[in-house]
Amino acid sequence: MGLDQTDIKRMISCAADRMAEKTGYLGDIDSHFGDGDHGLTIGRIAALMKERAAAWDEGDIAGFLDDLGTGIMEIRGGSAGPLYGTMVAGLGADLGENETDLDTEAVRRMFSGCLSEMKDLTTARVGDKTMMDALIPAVEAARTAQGGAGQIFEAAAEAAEAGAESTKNFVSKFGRARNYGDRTIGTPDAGAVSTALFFRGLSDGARSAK
Amino acid sequence: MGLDQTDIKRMISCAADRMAEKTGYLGDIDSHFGDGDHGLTIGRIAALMKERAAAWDEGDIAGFLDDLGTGIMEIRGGSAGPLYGTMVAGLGADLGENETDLDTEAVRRMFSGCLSEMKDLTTARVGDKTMMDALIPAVEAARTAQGGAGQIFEAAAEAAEAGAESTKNFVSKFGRARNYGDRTIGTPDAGAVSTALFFRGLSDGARSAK
Amino acid sequence: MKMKKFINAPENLTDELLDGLALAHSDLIERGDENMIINKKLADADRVTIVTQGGAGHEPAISGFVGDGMVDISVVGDIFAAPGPQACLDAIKLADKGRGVLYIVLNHAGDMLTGNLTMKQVKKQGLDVIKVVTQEDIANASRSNAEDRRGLVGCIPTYKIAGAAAAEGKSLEEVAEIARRFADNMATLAVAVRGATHPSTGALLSDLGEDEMEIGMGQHGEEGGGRQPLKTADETAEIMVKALVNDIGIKPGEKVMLIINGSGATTLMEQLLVYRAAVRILKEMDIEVVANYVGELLTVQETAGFQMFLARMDDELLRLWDAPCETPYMKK
Amino acid sequence: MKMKKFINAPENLTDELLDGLALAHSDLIERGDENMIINKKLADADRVTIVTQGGAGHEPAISGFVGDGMVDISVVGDIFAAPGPQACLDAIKLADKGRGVLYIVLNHAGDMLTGNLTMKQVKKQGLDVIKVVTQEDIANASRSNAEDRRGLVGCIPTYKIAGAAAAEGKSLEEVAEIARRFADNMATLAVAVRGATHPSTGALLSDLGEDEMEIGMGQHGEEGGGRQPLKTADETAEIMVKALVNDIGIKPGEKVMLIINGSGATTLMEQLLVYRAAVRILKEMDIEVVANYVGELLTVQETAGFQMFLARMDDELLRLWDAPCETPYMKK
Ligand SMILES: Nc1ncnc2c1ncn2[C@@H]1O[C@H](COP(=O)(O)OP(=O)(O)O)[C@@H](O)[C@H]1O
Ligand SMILES: Nc1ncnc2c1ncn2[C@@H]1O[C@H](COP(=O)(O)OP(=O)(O)O)[C@@H](O)[C@H]1O
Ligand SMILES: [Mg+2]
Ligand SMILES: [Mg+2]
Ligand SMILES: [Mg+2]
Ligand SMILES: [Mg+2]
Repeated sequence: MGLDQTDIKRMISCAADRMAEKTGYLGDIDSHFGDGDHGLTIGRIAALMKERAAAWDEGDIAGFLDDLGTGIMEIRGGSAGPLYGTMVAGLGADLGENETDLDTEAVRRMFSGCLSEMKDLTTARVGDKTMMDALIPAVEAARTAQGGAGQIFEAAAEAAEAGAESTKNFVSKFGRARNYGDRTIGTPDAGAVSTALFFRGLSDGARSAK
Repeated sequence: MGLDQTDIKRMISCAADRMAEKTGYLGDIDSHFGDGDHGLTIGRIAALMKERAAAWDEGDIAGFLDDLGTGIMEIRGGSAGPLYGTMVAGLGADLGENETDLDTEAVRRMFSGCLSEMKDLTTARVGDKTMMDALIPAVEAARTAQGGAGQIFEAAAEAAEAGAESTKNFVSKFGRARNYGDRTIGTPDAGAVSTALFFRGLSDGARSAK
Repeated sequence: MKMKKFINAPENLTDELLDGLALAHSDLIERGDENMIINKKLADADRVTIVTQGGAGHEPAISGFVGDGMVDISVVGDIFAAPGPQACLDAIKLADKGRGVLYIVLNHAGDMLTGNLTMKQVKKQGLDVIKVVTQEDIANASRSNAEDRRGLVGCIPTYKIAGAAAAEGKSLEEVAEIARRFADNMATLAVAVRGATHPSTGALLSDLGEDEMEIGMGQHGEEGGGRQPLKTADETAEIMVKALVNDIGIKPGEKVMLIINGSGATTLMEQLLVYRAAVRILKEMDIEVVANYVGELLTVQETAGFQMFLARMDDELLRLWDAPCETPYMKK
Repeated sequence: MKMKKFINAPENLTDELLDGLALAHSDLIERGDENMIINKKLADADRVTIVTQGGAGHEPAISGFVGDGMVDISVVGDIFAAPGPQACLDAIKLADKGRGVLYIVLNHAGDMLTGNLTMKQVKKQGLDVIKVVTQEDIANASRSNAEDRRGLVGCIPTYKIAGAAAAEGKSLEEVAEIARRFADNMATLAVAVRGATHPSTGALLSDLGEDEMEIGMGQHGEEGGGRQPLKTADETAEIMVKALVNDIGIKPGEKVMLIINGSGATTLMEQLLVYRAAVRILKEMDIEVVANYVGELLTVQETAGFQMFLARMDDELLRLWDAPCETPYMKK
């Protein structure tokens, strides 16, 4: 019922696939009220995730996520670099150094650790039209979801998707898009959409873990 | 049968009118293979001619033309400034300092003086698609025309017009348009057209002199 | 508008441009690891040093101002994108000559995130670093909401003044105090008349009507709200000067620095016309221009428009602005 | 393309921009009568002096290079239009400090006419003046037809080198010899990807297709014949470097000056990419770049494109290029 290194490896790789498939769309959304490079950056992040996951053959999960997060931060991708780097490293922040088999409780710690790292980095919260609109509901869902790791990640993915969808109704409060105010209503936030893809991929990868 | 100060004054003023009326068209032609400013420059030259003619109440004809030519050169009009300045001053170049009444022979000297000054300034000749395509035939016509000053200027104007028209068939050899080579065929030369207008105006002004 | 640029592979753009910069100015700067541009004289520096960071695509900013008397290391991200915190931390360590490091960050989303993550590590490792943020765009937030103000061209004179203070041997606290004093008394307003294309994605950065201009446009085409019909140089200068004077609260009798910074496609000819008008308007308000720059310092690709920058000056700031410096694109 | 520029009345454009220039750089230059920009230190000069002339609209050229070590007086006409001979004669007389005047003229129709008329008067009045014409555009005439070659950005390094020779106290003949030696061994090729508008008339200067570039375009949008699909920075650099090396006849082992001069809307980023490629290609030919400039020296309004300039260098020319100068837009 828990997650081991092979599962995490598959989940990260799956998340990378989901993100990589949609870079065109992400660039498009970002070009409305941003500078249009979110797809580009997510593409690079996904490539790094894929590469690191494939190359990962030893070492603990927390260490892998921390290294991957650090690597993502150095991707030179504007806001998304530090944000994704922190989010990915955050998933391992509350895991112990030698935890190699993650039970349900440990999986919940992945989410809570991730959120607290992200809250440290940004003051954006639900309704501000950022990645946090996907992340916060995902963490909330993971906290209360019943079942094993697969169900927890599925609940998180669904919540993230709903959160991303909800950003259509919000006015941008952070990032470049902020300057467009009310006109951002109707368009979803690029970062929230990519975050939902990230969690969708993690869930897809976790499903076969059971 | 000769030309006096009043006649020259009226002729210069008339020439200025003919030129000023067509600045839009001149700019247009120049914009095809030049930088589109010939109308602008001719407009300034015409304004100066008009102003100087109106202000002229004493002094000899040669001196007036020389001053006017010098003034035109300082108009900051690219090629047309030195060219028109030399052409106008050239009309007085072979006149004596105290010639105030110009007989037929003196009128012919106006043309020959003008041509020799222009030939000193530029090596362009008939067929090179420049002002010289209007000026050289005008001078030639003036040399052989029968009758008084009015008829001489009329012959010159007609020859200048025919010369300007003929530039449509030529390939540019001078000025900015030169770089367009064969493509200049079909469009008349801006400077030749304005030169024809200049001589047309002089003739219009001379007609009432008889 | 289609992208028409002389580039090679978009993914190598930043790398190649930094290569070109270092090659063209090999007497002054060199490339370090991780997209760093380093002052060649840094090795001999026994003083406070200056580190900054930011995206590429704004040339000559910011790496064109690395050199003696300005920036010691600039850490470059990618086009319009911040570098990561590890690269910045490495740069700070490399720059530190035992007298401390002033770390200047422009207020943009990605840069601020990286800046904060870098400072976390700086503190963890006990390094002697003070971070100063430039945030002087008056278009989209009031002075009391400074955290919402973008960093525009104001970083460049801030580098110059901080760099000169460091060169005089001042302590890190003193250099930081001077940089903050200058930055707290500066303001920028941008105007754009035609957008540009993102050199990696080809996407159009902003999109203005045939007769429109926009006052308050951000550095990457972000809107600022002031869309209006195109005005003359004099009229535009008047609107902008008044807004800037008002924002800083400059009083008659005071002295200022005035910068007209071309954004890319606006000619120096136009910039000079705007400068002339701005000086006249300031004079009418009894405000004297004692320092200036007219030209391209921080561009936004081929955007047509300019940034007008104003700062309150005192004798010390003026002395530091006039002090010698030797960088690829500013020499004094 | 509609004209979108910050100007006031078109008829005051040149006057206002020279005003702005003199105002922004009042420590270095001043305005004289008849659109002259004068080196403020001219009064104290006891040496050969340098006078030049040309149209406005190419800023920073040419008046932005007036100052110690470069040009003493520039006589400006109107936008893209030469001044008159009387103004040039006045400038020459004003500049003459008894050691003679070097009079530098770019090969353009109007400038040449004015230059010839000026020299007529110079001779009549027995002044000690040598005229040097810069004519280095290889696009539309062969080296043996130099009179048909336009003067492009090459005038700027010629000013620099002549100015430094004059500052060393050389005689007029020597300064002229050096300027000619440099000018005879230089070549420029321009490329454009997007035209500009004439700031007085609004007329479009050249007109290129969405995917076209043109190698060999003149300074005012005149065609050069080399229309072709847009190429990469590396490919474009290769075509241009080879044409220039070939034209001058530079041999392996020789040293050169390389300038990438932005025409207006082409970013410094792109210029640096092209520079990088050009240096690499030259290196492959065993040709060493010993002097360079990358940036906007002579623009054509907001034209997108650049001019690549190459010149054969020797030790004396290099020393003169590196010598100090202090002008608004070039400081060494
Ligand atoms: N301060 C912030 N807090 C949370 N998310 C942010 C913040 N700033 C930006 N974002 C997210 O980053 C996304 C933009 O990412 P990206 O386009 O890659 O970076 P950039 O804006 O630097 O070009 C936004 O859509 C938003 O979700
Ligand atoms: N060397 C020359 N000899 C004779 N005429 C010339 C010469 N150069 C240019 N022209 C004339 O000048 C005209 C262009 O004038 P204008 O547009 O006012 O000047 P510019 O070419 O400097 O913009 C051409 O149409 C041609 O008739
Ligand atoms: Mg973006
Ligand atoms: Mg013309
Ligand atoms: Mg970005
Ligand atoms: Mg012209």
